[in-house]
Amino acid sequence: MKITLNGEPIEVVAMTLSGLLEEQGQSGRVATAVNEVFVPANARSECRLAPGDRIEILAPMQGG
Amino acid sequence: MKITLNGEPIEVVAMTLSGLLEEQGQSGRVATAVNEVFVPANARSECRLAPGDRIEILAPMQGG
Amino acid sequence: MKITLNGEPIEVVAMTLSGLLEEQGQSGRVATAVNEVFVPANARSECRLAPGDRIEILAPMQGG
Amino acid sequence: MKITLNGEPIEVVAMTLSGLLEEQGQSGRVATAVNEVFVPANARSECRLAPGDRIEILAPMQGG
Amino acid sequence: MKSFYGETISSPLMLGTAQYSSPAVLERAFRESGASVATVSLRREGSGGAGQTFWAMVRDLGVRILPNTAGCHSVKEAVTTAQMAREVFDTPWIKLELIGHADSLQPDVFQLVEAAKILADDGFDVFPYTTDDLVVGERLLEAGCEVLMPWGAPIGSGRGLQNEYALRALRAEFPDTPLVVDAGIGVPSHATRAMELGCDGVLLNTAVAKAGDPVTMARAMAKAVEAGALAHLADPMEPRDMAEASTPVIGKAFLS
Amino acid sequence: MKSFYGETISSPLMLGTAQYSSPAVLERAFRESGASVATVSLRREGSGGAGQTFWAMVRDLGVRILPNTAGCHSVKEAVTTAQMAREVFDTPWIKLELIGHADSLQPDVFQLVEAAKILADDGFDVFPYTTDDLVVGERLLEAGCEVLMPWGAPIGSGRGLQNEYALRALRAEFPDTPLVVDAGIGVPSHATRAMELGCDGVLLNTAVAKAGDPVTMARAMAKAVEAGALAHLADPMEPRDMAEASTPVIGKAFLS
Amino acid sequence: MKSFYGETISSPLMLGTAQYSSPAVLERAFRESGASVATVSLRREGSGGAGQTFWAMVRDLGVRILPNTAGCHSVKEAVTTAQMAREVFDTPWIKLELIGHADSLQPDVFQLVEAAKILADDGFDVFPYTTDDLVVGERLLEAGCEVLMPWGAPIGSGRGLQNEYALRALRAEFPDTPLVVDAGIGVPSHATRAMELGCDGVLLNTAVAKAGDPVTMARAMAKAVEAGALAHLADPMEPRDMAEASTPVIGKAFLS
Amino acid sequence: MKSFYGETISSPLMLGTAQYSSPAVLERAFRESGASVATVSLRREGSGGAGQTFWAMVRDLGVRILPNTAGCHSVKEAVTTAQMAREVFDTPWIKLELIGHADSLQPDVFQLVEAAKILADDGFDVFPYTTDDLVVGERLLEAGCEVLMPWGAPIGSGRGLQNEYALRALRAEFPDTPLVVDAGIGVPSHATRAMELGCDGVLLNTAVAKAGDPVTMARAMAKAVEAGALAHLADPMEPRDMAEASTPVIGKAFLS
Repeated sequence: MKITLNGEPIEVVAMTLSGLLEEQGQSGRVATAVNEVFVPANARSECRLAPGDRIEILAPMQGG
Repeated sequence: MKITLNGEPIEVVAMTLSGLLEEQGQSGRVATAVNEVFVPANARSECRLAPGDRIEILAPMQGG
Repeated sequence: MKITLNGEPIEVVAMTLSGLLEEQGQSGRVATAVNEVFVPANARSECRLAPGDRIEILAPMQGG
Repeated sequence: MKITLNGEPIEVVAMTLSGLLEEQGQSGRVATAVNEVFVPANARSECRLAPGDRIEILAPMQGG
Repeated sequence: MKSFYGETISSPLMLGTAQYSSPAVLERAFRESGASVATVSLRREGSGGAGQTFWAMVRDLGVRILPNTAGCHSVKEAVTTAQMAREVFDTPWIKLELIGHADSLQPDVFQLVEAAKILADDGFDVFPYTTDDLVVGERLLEAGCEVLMPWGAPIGSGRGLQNEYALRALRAEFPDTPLVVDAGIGVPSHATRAMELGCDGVLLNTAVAKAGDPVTMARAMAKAVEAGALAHLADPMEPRDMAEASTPVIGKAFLS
Repeated sequence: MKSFYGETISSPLMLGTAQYSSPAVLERAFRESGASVATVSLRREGSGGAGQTFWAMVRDLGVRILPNTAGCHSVKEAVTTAQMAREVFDTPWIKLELIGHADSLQPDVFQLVEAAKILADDGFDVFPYTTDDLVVGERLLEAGCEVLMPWGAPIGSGRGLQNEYALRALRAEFPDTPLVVDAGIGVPSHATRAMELGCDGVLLNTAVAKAGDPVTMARAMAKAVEAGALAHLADPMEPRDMAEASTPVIGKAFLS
Repeated sequence: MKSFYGETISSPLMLGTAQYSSPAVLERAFRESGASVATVSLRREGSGGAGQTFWAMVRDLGVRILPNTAGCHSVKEAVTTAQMAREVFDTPWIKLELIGHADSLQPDVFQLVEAAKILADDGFDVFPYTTDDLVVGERLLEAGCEVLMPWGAPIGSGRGLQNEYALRALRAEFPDTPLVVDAGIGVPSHATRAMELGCDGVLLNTAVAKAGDPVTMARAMAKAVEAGALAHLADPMEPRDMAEASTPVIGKAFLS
Repeated sequence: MKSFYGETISSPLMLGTAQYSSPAVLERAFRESGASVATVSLRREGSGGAGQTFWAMVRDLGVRILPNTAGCHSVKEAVTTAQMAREVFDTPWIKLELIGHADSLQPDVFQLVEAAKILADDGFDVFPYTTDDLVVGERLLEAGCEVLMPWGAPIGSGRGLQNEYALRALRAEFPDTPLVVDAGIGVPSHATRAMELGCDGVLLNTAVAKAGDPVTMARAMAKAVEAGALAHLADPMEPRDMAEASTPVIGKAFLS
């Protein structure tokens, strides 16, 4: 289905957030949000994706 | 009855706010509040006093 | 003879400082120096010029 | 004879500056001046005192 | 000059009426200051009617009256005081003070914005005594204020402009909003500086009332705000790190 | 106001005549500034007689003339220039500049004292452009100067008073000597401050001539020196670390 | 030294991890700085996994991690970012930035207090990036903050402490609350000054990362905060208006 | 680091030996300060031989000795004192003080240059305590000085750098001459600032000796000069008028 991942529209196969991470090869230390709501790691497998969802996958970065 | 006028407990005869002003000889340019609520000049005669009321009669003063 | 007037070499006919002023048409309010020495107005006619003399004729100017 | 030592008038026996130092028991690290003129250590024995001489014997002290 | 709620004022100087040694001194100080606005307050009237005498004198100054809510620590208190002031002084203008701290008499910006909204909605022309925080300034404008009165330093401290940088930022952010530096002015050069930064007015009291000679200091402040306002118009030179001769170098004589 | 070599001046402002965009602007700036003194220099006269035209205009300003020795780097040069200036401008007044450094145009205090002595002995009324060093000031007074003109900052820098502390020390040391801050003024608040410190005058040029609108800036400077002079007379309040309410606290209503 | 949410830190210096020319420089700068805390952020992870590499390096610095909510302009955005940061960085510490103005990056104190309350109630240890307004400080403490991080000047401006007076007031008002000057430090003397005023820490980034030689500047900052902290403990002399001889006068020889 | 008459010093900090509560405190303060130079004076020796005891202690500090001519008001007095000091302390180094004013203890630059010439010609290594006047500095170098020690503020005042601009000008004018700020330092941030400006050393006494805890303040000063020296090497960022985000903006999540 079509979703938006980190601001980019993409076509994905995965049906859950955990699946999406796997599909994206995001095995590292990341945090996730769906439609501007934080989804904890332990809730990702329960989190079913819907067409048009806005997903954010965030990782550590430089900061001041 | 007993009321508090400008912080001082006093015994008054007047039954209304306008009466009180008269009784107090306050004919000048003042503003009034009863129990911390502003009472406009045109509402003073309608404003009946009750024992224990806290009345403030304020006048112009120096200010910065 | 050849002298230097206000930094410029020139050929002059005049033999005295007062003569020079006349020759230069400097009738205004100026002060004069010959070879870095001040020559007051009343001494100009007595002041004979010699070849190579360095003459300064100065006038009022903007200043801070 | 009477001299002034470090601002105090005193009676001394010594005839020379070196003698005075000995008499005063000043064997330490000091510098000397006679009548506001510096007298180096090696010139002290040659330096004869005269009545009224002003002698300064100075030593190391705190400074900023 | 910018207008204050539709009113243009004759001088950028606003002067307080407190702390003078006598009414006569106050009166003379006002005349000399050329102040366009006088701040006043409301206090309990005794039987003596001192307030009436004061009012008669102030009215005769012939300047605009700006009542304050000095000493108010809560929204309710400030709003009620403002309502009473509007009736007594017969003006929609109100200098909104909401004190958040006893020692510094600094504004409580949270209650300030809240009270400003209530009063603006109720038809007041609110002159908020605020900090130099420009986000607060934005909220006050949203609340309906059309004037901002940032402090220069704590009331009565006379320390001058403690943060010029913040005032410059306020000026840049709100080019069309009248800015009045309120509180902290101690000497005329502080007032001149405030105006040079592009402020539209200066409100002070202690610096004049507590000067050794209040009347003369009032004159000084009048000149000071004029000087600063003119300088802002005149577009001052930029400071330079190096010197630059003012007297021309060309044409200099050789005399050495 | 203190007298300058027996002359009392109508305004503490002394203004330079250089760097204006046109004679007309210079003239208007002077009128607006109310300056009591105009500084001028001597330069080589061309055949055009530009100097004569300038002189006619300056003379008509109706202010006192203070010729300078701008750009002189040696005692001999400065003294000769002063002698020539005295004849041309027909005044014993001389602003003695002895430049010791090209970039900062700062005074060479050693040559300054030497030249001041020569000129004072020769009957000049010397206005020495000096630093804020009070030992130098003492030497200049011993040399015969009756006025001191310490710099605020380098000529034309517009940086303002770089060392208020030193100026206060000068003022305290020489209570009866006229002090004129010469050079470094960039905006009116600098001039106001100098006068607040108790100085007796301010000499400036670039701040007015190089302002976007010199005539308006001239007016600003006129007000600025007045403001500072009045403030000094009026004995300003002392700055405080804590706030102090101006509006009286007693009689405050209970409304919360 | 005061504790930060129960943790005592080895150095009052907190250092940002952004803007370095390379990870190696960042690493060396941290080692030299002796910083006890490193600020980090959350950004979108690309396929490259840059974030994982960065994280590995930062973790090896062996300092406490303080994630920020940099760039957040709304409460919701800040709160969500904080929640995500807590999971990723596995720490309750959060540097709460709620930007209220694009040019100055200044805090929006209204949203700041709101977000601080939400996060504190949710178990976060909130480090609020705030202004020097002490009424705001009070609200933040009421909201559950146990640390305050007032700005010295706008982020990245390097202007130093724009309002020492306000910082002194904050210190006096909250003697037991850890105060960290966050933002505005440009050179070590700024950091030393902040600590002399009694602050408990300094958070900076640009001053080190954008110095010509970041590693050396990091060492400089380490010394600077130490110097200021020691000075505060040592109870400095009071400045005096007059001079006072250090070398004793008694016993001075007569040699003139 | 520049050399002082051929000697490189281990620390830019030079510390006075006066005003300590006890020799033990002095000693510990020196150890903690890491000072490379100790200033001392000459005074009349009593029968007690206090001077000998002091000398034994100072010698054991293992630092370079810099005798001063403190309190001298005439060339003759200063020169004689210097000659005596050279013999007693067995060093050509002399801190030349020629006091020109009792209250400010400021240098008399006229006598200073004169005495410096005499002493330099006589083989002394002169460390002149001078003002921040760069023309004076030039004369001192011509007189044979290879070091300049401009004041920051009057001795013992602790006011810090009263004229940074003048110190920057000195630094720019004499890039290769060791500059030591002597007098006026009150807190470490003053010393850090002096070094940031590019000075090569700082000489102080009262700030340490009169601190509540001199030993701790000595440590603070050690760190302070290091911080400033490193910062100067590291080429600090330029201050900016606007803010600039340190945390990168790109990659920021959309969460609002």
